[in-house]
Amino acid sequence: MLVVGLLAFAVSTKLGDPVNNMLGQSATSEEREAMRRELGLDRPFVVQYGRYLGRVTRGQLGVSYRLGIPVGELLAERLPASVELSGVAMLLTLLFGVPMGIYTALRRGSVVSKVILGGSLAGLSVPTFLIGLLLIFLFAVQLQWLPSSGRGQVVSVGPWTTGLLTASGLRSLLLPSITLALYSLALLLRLVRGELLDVLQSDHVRFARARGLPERSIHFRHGLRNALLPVITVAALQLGSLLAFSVVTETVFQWPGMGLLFLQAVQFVDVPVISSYLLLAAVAFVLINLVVDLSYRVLDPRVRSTLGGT
Amino acid sequence: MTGPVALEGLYVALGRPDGEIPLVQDVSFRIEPGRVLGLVGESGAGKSLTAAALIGLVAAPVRITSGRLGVRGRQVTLHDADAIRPLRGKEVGFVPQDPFTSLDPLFRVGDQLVETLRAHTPLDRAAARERAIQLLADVGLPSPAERFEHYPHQLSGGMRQRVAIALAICAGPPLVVADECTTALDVSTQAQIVALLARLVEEHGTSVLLITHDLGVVAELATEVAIMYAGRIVERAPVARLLRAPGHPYTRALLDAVPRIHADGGGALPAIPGNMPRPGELPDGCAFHPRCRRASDRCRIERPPLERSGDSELACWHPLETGRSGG
Amino acid sequence: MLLLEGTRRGTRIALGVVAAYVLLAAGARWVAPQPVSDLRTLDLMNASLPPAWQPEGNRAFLLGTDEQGRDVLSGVLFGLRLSMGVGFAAVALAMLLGLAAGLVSGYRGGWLDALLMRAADAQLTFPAILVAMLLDGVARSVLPRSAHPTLGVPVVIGAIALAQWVPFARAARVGTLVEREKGYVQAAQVMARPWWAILLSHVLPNVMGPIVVIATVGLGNAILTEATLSFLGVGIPPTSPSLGALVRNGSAYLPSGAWWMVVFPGLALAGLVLAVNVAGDGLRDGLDPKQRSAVS
Amino acid sequence: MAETAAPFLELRGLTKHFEVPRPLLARVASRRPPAVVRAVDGVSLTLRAGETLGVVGESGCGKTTLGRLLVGLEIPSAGEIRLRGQPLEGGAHRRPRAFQRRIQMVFQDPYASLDPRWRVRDIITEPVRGALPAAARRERAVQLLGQVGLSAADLDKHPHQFSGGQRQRLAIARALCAEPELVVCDEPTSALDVSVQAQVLNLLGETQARLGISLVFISHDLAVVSHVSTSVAVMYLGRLVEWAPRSVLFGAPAHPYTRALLETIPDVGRPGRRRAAIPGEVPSALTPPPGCAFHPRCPLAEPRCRVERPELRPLGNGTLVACHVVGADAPGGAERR
Repeated sequence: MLVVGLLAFAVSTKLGDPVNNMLGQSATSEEREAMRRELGLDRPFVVQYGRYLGRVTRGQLGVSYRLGIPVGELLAERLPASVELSGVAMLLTLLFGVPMGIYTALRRGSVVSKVILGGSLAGLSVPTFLIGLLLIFLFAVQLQWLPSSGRGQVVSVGPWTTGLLTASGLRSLLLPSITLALYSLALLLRLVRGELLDVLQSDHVRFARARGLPERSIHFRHGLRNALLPVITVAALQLGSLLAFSVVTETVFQWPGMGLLFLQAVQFVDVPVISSYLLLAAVAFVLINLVVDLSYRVLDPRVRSTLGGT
Repeated sequence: MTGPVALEGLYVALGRPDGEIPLVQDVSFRIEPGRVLGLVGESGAGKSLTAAALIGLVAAPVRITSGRLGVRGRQVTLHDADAIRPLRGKEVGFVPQDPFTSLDPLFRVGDQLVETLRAHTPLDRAAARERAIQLLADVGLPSPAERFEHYPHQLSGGMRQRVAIALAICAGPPLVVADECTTALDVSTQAQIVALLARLVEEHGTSVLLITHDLGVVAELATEVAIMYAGRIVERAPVARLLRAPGHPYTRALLDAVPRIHADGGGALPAIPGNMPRPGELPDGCAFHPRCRRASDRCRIERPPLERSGDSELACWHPLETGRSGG
Repeated sequence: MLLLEGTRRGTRIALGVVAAYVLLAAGARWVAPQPVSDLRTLDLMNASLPPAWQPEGNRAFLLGTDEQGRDVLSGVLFGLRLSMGVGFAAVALAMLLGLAAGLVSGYRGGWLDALLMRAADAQLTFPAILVAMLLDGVARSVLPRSAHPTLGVPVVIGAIALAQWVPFARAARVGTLVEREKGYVQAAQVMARPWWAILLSHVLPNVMGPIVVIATVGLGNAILTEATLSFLGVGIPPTSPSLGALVRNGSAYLPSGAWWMVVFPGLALAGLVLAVNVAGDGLRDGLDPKQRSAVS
Repeated sequence: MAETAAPFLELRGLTKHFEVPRPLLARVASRRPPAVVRAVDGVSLTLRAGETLGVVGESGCGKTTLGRLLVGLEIPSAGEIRLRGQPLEGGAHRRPRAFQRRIQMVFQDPYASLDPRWRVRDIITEPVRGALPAAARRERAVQLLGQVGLSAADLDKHPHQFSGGQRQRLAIARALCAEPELVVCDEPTSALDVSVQAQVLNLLGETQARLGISLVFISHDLAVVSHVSTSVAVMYLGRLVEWAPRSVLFGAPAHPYTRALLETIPDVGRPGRRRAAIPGEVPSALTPPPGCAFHPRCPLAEPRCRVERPELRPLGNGTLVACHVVGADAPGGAERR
């Protein structure tokens, strides 16, 4: 965590000169100096890092250069939109990816499998932004069934704003979440298929067949459970890439989430926002990895005993 | 009670677009209850494929072209996958080669036993559990109730092989196929597993097909031996006769090539020159003739049929005199 | 081998398509009807024309024109050149980095291995696009403004390569760990051949199989990443006609029904990546005997 | 010169410990030192020029590690290896080239021991790569192929065109290329069929007799070892338990473990005989029993065996044995089998 913090901080100090961006090229050198002092940018590196860490632990992430709003507030405002988008996309990925992967592994020669596999290859090949644009063109511009941008109507539940409770919010969520899910869906289903095929050829499945266990049990108890172990890791990493691709999706659909915020921050070199976003992403990844480790402990007896025993 | 088990006319081939390459040809045998047939051959002789065929685990592009298994008075055609499936575990038990990879690492060994028991018997969960613990005790696992809870990785190789044997016999199949089931083990563990198999055969009156390349294990466990070479059985005889006075020159050469303990070294080993022909490159006539010292012109042209005399079978134009003492 | 016939044919077609793309892109200067970035040839009269086969189309502009009268087909061809150039360069660089890291860390082991694999883990948790965006941002703010147009492309190449070295390093490392235990490598060690000679003569040739597959898949990803960056407007300077920038540009006119500005560059891109991915799939199946039977 | 007095090969207290890596969490959670496997633990042996030392034991007894220490693939944790009186320190790369050249190895798996992408001519002359011009290497390759019973027609073939036995011949040819004095063979025939095994064993025997090289022959198969060895070392859990001339070891085995091992060998000549099984299994090398490591399985074990580790001691008939019980009262009186 400290390392990630250092990284985020290094980004925040080294990433260009915000003063230039804020004041423009025409500012005088006195004006620049004043600005610099005001932002504390004239102190030595270590002091700045120390202060930075102190601020972060107190939940103060700085003030956006571009918008002049504290980053914490900005993130709190944008976080729900992104979490809902990524969450729904992840749900779609798992809900469709795993069953389709199983189906294509078990019914190898069937036409449906071939169509799914071909489709998944296309899903990996067509860029996310293009899918988004085409969906907008089709459903929003031509058919006018669904909104092309924004979150629609949102409801506040405490500090959280949600679009999941209103019809317009759900309608707005549909296109972006499908767009976001397609790539990881294609990836996951191919992974599930590959792992399952591997496991179904393993010695222990052969032995399970040899002792006459029903095919159902071979496929779903012995096959799937072994196949899902490596899938968990990748699925978790997928959650990370959903976050990354949400930058694209949010841009296409003008979704008021963190991805859009980040993109604008990068374009404007809005350092506090960038470093805070990174910090948040890092925390998310650490949490995800923790969950993966824990689920391995639950699911794999071999891991369980190396940790518990000796 | 269950009667003998018989395999008739097994043919297995590798499918190629340009035709089929025979891998196993015309393999037949019969095993009485409580007897052990050792099926011996070098790698590539087709012995493991024969085992796989008996439980219907031959994977494409290899396929069974024909063959019938007679078990408990029923005849089953082996090239019909749907016909063999119900036999697995119930009529034919299978002991795998490698105990380290053959058990599902994610399930407790007891649960794997319970699952197999419940697939073949009307036992309920509690009764199956009791039976499983008893089976674990039967195969010689100390404190079986405790072992029931263990995952495969917590057991040693020898113990895992015992569990595998318990899994193979739990439904009381009349035929048990053991495919190189001692090869992956150390000699001391090997001896224990062989002793276990011998005891189980005696107690349950099972017919066992013991597939191995190890003539030592055969000598110990088998009542009868069949020698395979290049996809065919070339000799079959009761174990004592075959090991002491084989009729086929290949059997003789194989026996001579086995190193024995010689306190004085024993000089050079009698080796068989050359290698077994690969499938698809079989010579005309007897497949062994290029390596055989007794080969004549006839051996090069005409394949000797497997002919029966008394309680043994032999495929050779110039058999060794039986009665010659071995070793 | 003949069992592969069907797959192999697909793979061959895909490789053919990739080759055609390469030729078109390399020859863009001669094939394209309109030289790019030559403002004199632009005529606002020709702005926003639909494809030639539509009623308002113009035969001179097969795939239509954009809002400034630029020929979409020419834009696509020059865009392909840039996208493929960036893709190939980035993958080559990533492969070089990954191979070096993977071979050395797998063979020597120890702290170097631990360090490199930690770095790879950290890298994996940051998806390619984030890394590329970040690096691009850093580069743009560190470098003087005047250097942006010339340095834009190399920076994007570097960013994508840095985001993609991990799979190469992992595969090379795993392969090296396997090779290290092989008799021929150990025999060479007993002969006291120097470690780099063993790496180059025994290990490298034997780990290249999976590396080639990763490189093809990586090429598809690199092209996608470049397009995505350009689409977002962080990457290649807007003056260069990348496919992503074309789509970005066209997307503004999508609501008014000018679909061709988005669809043609997009299709060109998707077709290219699809062909690359199909080829990669075929190569993988050819290399992995376990998968081989699974395909038929 | 002092070298004339020194044995050809001498091991003094040779030891190799491996630390077992543990997952990070476990390392953080407990402060115990990392677990250590004593793969080879204080082995002392000598070998005379032109003779063969057989090393036998079950899996995990350290025989393979011993071989790897000899050829420099592992670096000893303690003890030393001397070749003609000269200490060989460190791994293969650290040793003086002139010495390391004299040691070669033949590996177990014939399918992994030859680089699938190389041609036979390059494979078998790899030891002189860079030292000889191409023409001379070709000549050497032809000569080597002849020595191992293959022909010059095989020069340009790739390994996949050969059977397991032929590959092992190629591996032997490669080892011979450097004109070694010592060849370490690690289970060179255990992956082969019996008929082919006999060919390879005979080839090794002939080659040794003709060239006068010394062999260290590592195997789990006592019968094979009895065919090729001049003296035999029996290992159990990293330690040498018995070392004797071949005729003595097989004629009058002393250590209870050796005797038990000999009992477990199936005999093709006696169908129907049930071999005696050693009770229990080899304990984990991570937690070897205290005292004599064999005591939990030993029929002769006394209370003393559980606490005190027996050292090697001579029995008088050429045997060195590490056992408290056998021959304790009558030196050299290990009963005949």
